[in-house]
Amino acid sequence: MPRYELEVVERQEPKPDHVELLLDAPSLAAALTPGQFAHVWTPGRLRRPISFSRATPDGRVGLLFRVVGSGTRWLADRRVGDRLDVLAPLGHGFPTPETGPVLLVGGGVGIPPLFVAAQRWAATHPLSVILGARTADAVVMVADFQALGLEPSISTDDGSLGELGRVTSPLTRWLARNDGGQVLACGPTPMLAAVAELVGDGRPCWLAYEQRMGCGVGACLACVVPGVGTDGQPEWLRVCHDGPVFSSRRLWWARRPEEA
Amino acid sequence: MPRYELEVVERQEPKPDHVELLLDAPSLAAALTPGQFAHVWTPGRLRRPISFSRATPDGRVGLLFRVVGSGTRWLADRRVGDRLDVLAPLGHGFPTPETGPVLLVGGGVGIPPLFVAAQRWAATHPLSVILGARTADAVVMVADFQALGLEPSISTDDGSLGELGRVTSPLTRWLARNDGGQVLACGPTPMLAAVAELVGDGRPCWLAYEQRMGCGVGACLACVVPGVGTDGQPEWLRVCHDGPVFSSRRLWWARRPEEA
Amino acid sequence: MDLATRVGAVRLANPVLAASGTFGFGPEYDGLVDVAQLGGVAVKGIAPVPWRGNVPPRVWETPSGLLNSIGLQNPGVERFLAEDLPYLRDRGATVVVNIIGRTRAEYAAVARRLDGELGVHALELNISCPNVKEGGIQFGHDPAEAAAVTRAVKGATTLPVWVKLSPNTHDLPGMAQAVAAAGADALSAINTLVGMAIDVEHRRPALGGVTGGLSGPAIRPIAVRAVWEVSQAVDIPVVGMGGIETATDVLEFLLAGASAVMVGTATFSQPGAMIRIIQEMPTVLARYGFDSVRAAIGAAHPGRLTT
Amino acid sequence: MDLATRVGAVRLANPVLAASGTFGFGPEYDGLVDVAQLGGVAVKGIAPVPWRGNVPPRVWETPSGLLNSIGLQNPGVERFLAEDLPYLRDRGATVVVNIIGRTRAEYAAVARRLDGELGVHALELNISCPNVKEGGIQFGHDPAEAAAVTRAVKGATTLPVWVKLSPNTHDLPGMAQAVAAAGADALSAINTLVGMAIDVEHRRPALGGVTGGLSGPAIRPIAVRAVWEVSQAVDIPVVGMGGIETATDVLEFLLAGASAVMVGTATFSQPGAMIRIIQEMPTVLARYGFDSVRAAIGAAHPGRLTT
Ligand SMILES: Cc1cc2nc3c(=O)[nH]c(=O)nc-3n(C[C@H](O)[C@H](O)[C@H](O)COP(=O)(O)OP(=O)(O)OC[C@H]3O[C@@H](n4cnc5c(N)ncnc54)[C@H](O)[C@@H]3O)c2cc1C
Ligand SMILES: Cc1cc2nc3c(=O)[nH]c(=O)nc-3n(C[C@H](O)[C@H](O)[C@H](O)COP(=O)(O)OP(=O)(O)OC[C@H]3O[C@@H](n4cnc5c(N)ncnc54)[C@H](O)[C@@H]3O)c2cc1C
Ligand SMILES: Cc1cc2nc3c(=O)[nH]c(=O)nc-3n(C[C@H](O)[C@H](O)[C@H](O)COP(=O)(O)O)c2cc1C
Ligand SMILES: Cc1cc2nc3c(=O)[nH]c(=O)nc-3n(C[C@H](O)[C@H](O)[C@H](O)COP(=O)(O)O)c2cc1C
Ligand code: FES
Ligand code: FES
Repeated sequence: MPRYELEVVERQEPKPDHVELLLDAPSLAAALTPGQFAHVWTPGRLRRPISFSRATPDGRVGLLFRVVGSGTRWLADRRVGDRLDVLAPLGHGFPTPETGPVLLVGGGVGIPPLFVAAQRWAATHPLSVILGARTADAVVMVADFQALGLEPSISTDDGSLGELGRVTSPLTRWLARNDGGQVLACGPTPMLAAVAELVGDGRPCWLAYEQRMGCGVGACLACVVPGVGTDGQPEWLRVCHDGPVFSSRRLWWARRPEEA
Repeated sequence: MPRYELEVVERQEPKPDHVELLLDAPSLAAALTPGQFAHVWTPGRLRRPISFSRATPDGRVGLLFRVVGSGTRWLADRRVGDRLDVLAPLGHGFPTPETGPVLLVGGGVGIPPLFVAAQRWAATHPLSVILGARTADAVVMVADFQALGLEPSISTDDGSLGELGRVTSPLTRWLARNDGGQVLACGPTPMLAAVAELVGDGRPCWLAYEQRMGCGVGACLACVVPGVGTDGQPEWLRVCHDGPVFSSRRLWWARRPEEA
Repeated sequence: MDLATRVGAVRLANPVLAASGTFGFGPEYDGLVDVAQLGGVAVKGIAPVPWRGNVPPRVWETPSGLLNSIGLQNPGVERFLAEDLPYLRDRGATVVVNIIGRTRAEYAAVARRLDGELGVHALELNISCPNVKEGGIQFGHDPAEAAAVTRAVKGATTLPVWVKLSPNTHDLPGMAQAVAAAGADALSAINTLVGMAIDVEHRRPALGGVTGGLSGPAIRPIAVRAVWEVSQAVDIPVVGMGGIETATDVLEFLLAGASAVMVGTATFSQPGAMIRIIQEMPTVLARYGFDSVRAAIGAAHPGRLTT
Repeated sequence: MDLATRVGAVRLANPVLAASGTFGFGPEYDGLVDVAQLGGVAVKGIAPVPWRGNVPPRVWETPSGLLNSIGLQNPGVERFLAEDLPYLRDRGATVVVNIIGRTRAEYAAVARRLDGELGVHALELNISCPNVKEGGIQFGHDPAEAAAVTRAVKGATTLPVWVKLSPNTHDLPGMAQAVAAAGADALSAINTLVGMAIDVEHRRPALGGVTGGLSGPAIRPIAVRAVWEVSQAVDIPVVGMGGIETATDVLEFLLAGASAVMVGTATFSQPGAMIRIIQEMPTVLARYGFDSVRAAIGAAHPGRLTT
């Protein structure tokens, strides 16, 4: 995986405490698989993994993040003209869906990688979008989906935007309405576990996971999540290298949502 | 000793790798004893001790330093309008000289505190000034002394400015020409030892010392130099609190220049 | 917000004490730190007689850390009582006297001399200073020796005795249990780690004493681990220290099991650090759902995970 | 400028090796680091059979440091030989295989299996990983045990054996002498220190494994001290590591007595750190008056002060 020093060409604050940096990176924009991420240099011992939030035809890629600690705060202070040192594109993204309806389920800062999926497959697949978060202030990229002609179903824990409740309600409705199809999801682990449980084994279900990372490239074995080995026994999967996108069949928590 | 947050009101680069910051600090400018220093906050665990280089009638004090490492590099990056967090004024400076001729001997970044002495006593005492350094690029504040009507004798190790050689030659001449009088010196330890040896016990000789510091206020016992106790035995003196200016009679190295 | 805490019998208005060796005897920070506002002050290690300490240079900065080789220079107990203690006593500071010695008998002698002195609230046995070659150091990693010196001191004084542990050992819980069994009233953890730097330009050790003690945020993970381990190994209270710079750092030590903390190196850079931390404690405790210092003590321990 | 150095019989083109556990087996950094340009690569600790390691989270940042509790997850020696070694061998890397075991016999088994394998240049005995509760760790601070495992491994292989020391002990020179007497060809110093952090927000240890190993610049003073001490205690070469990020840091270790160094944590933030360091070594050596790496080795030691 190459290392880039990418110029910040645009900076947005789509929501309070959320920043999106657009980077000039034609080769990345062309090569990106939805769900892949960048390992971004920030001061300190470790880089920070951030999923790509968009890839534009004019050769830009986006990183959209919520400010939660020292690294994202430093990133939020970057300005147009600054350069970011990134390792990218990292990991395995969502596989190209088979023909048929595709549902994208995004929670909070899990939404951005699904927008890349929407950009990639809006023209070729019938896409539905469910977005959720704790509160309206954390539901990002709604207008972006709309610009693609998609109308996301939104739910928030506090009802401040869309439906009151979790993404599971609109998901249940979608599953009832669609016989086949497939589900692509990204968000907090409990959400992913709930999605996997509802979707069940009948349809392909792809989940993009998060885990604290060291190297970001598969070398240090820091970023493991429990998977289900071929023998049914638990085995570690590296989010950075084997993921971040996994089939729900391979993930321990997706099989045992009560443990998530 | 109080802590101040002082605004940088002027920034000079008098010589390559030398920066002088002028700070707005009326109460300090009025209270300062020549030879006192500021313990200046820089990033990291320790502050940096820097002698005051001037105190102006309009309420400014100066810090003139050579860029030698991380702390002075950070300080050199300060700009007009930035604020410095300083503990000051610290330590004991030069005592007011008795009447009679006074010689100021400064080496390199040991020159600045002697300029404060010149400012203070030019009107009341017959002052002579000897400045030395390895090279012309390290002889600072010559014009400042001249502006007080003083004409420093300058010597450099490489002869690039003034006389070729050490400050010891002009010092020897001054001692030969002046029967009494007193000597105030600041510079590297070997220079101070040489000055003390030449001056001998016949006249008061005050030396401003350097030592790595922790607290800067006498609490940690980091900044010791060997002194001569009342019993003639060695005892530690704290440069920050007992000094930085000591009588040559109290200093071990001044008594035993061969050990310096 | 209730900031009060106790270390055994010693009641503290708040959990933030000045760490030994970094705050002198108080007057050095006059005008910057009001000693009465602190949880307490641990003074520089005191021996029966004055010690000279090591040759300079005595400090050197490292990444997020500080090396020192003061070498326990101190005025001796008599001069301490005559010249240094009055300042702290007059201002109503809670005073912990850090004591050092080259032999068990020397420790006991200092403890005996301090017994009953007005204004001394506890003794802190420094059996762990890495800068003394003779005596002191071997107590720090030999449980039997540590227990013996603890017993000797307990026998010489009625003051509460805190034993300050060295992290330069692999068996802190064993050390903790040994000194607790010998009668220690509390533990202090940790003293500095033995470290060293080379002055590359001059091709020689950066410190006059060659090796020195490493303090500062660099060692905080070692200190938190030490507090975590020893607070589970013994029933006596633990005073935690090592790299504390903020109120959140204090909370980390409380959660790990400390009943109080000390702040050392941070004072050099920010003399007001302790006062600022004390002022910020209420906000930080509240932010993380605690209504008192005591509620936070040990709250990260397994049995208390549901707190 | 001559960057070549030797660790006993192992000749290295330059003194900078990748530290075990931080560089995987090489292909992970394909395109970023050409393994043939490195002094060598120490691969992740290898056991006789695969190990699972600890539960996540497995890393946590601290001031100038990194805590990890990987727990020695590894593919076992057979899969290592079949799947991992070929990449390094094919590119001509100098390979040091870090080996781990729960018993002396397990260490010896890995050593025996690797003996004679093309592309393996040395073994590095990790007797010091703080993340394994059974076995491994007690070797790390018991000189007799460390010597016994060293002897067992030496008896099982003709490869040079480097013993990697734990800093979590008070008597490194003693450990060094014990393993040297048992036949170690070199020492590696240091492994990580046992540390811990609390996730204040969640009131629990930040690492799944509770405690972890502290690495990075925070521990550099401990590492330099360790190299200084052990290089004076034994006659075998020392490979130094702990917090190296720049060519000047490398020089500090050389001056302290290291014959070569390893770079670990720095690679996470800057994958190209090792290559950059190697490129900068000539300039840095020249700046401080050295005309080769070998001239700098131990140059800060007392007997060599006049160099
Ligand atoms: C594959 C992947 C993709 C991600 N994509 C996005 C994204 O598109 N937008 C976004 O806002 N966030 C994303 N995250 C989470 C993001 O990495 C963290 O919010 C960020 O690392 C926090 O860093 P910090 O220094 O601000 O916080 P701190 O809490 O100070 O970080 C401390 C350490 O914990 C790690 N860490 C903290 N939170 C997380 C987390 N949730 N996941 C993994 N590591 C964490 C940090 O990387 C750092 O090493 C992603 C995480 C992963 C693993
Ligand atoms: C009382 C006193 C007054 C001084 N006045 C001046 C002055 O007016 N102008 C000036 O240029 N310099 C002066 N110095 C020296 C100045 O303090 C150092 O140059 C400065 O601390 C170097 O910091 P650094 O981070 O740039 O260098 P580094 O070498 O990176 O510093 C590392 C550590 O060593 C200490 N250190 C390095 N050199 C010295 C030194 N010569 N003396 C004491 N500590 C040192 C630093 O404070 C720091 O803790 C004075 C020193 C003392 C003790
Ligand atoms: C300069 C200095 C001097 C110290 N002197 C002593 C001492 O005399 N006795 C003692 O027990 N600890 C001494 N310590 C250790 C501190 O009390 C404290 O345990 C250690 O520095 C860790 O805390 P910190 O990281 O907040 O500094 C000293 C530390 C420093 C930095
Ligand atoms: C994530 C990680 C994994 C490690 N795994 C091993 C290991 O398997 N075997 C070993 O001997 N050391 C291991 N180490 C220790 C390093 O090899 C090295 O000794 C230590 O990190 C100090 O060097 P550094 O500060 O440059 O990282 C590991 C270190 C880290 C950070
Ligand atoms: S972060 Fe190192 S293996 Fe995934
Ligand atoms: S620097 Fe602390 S006593 Fe002088």
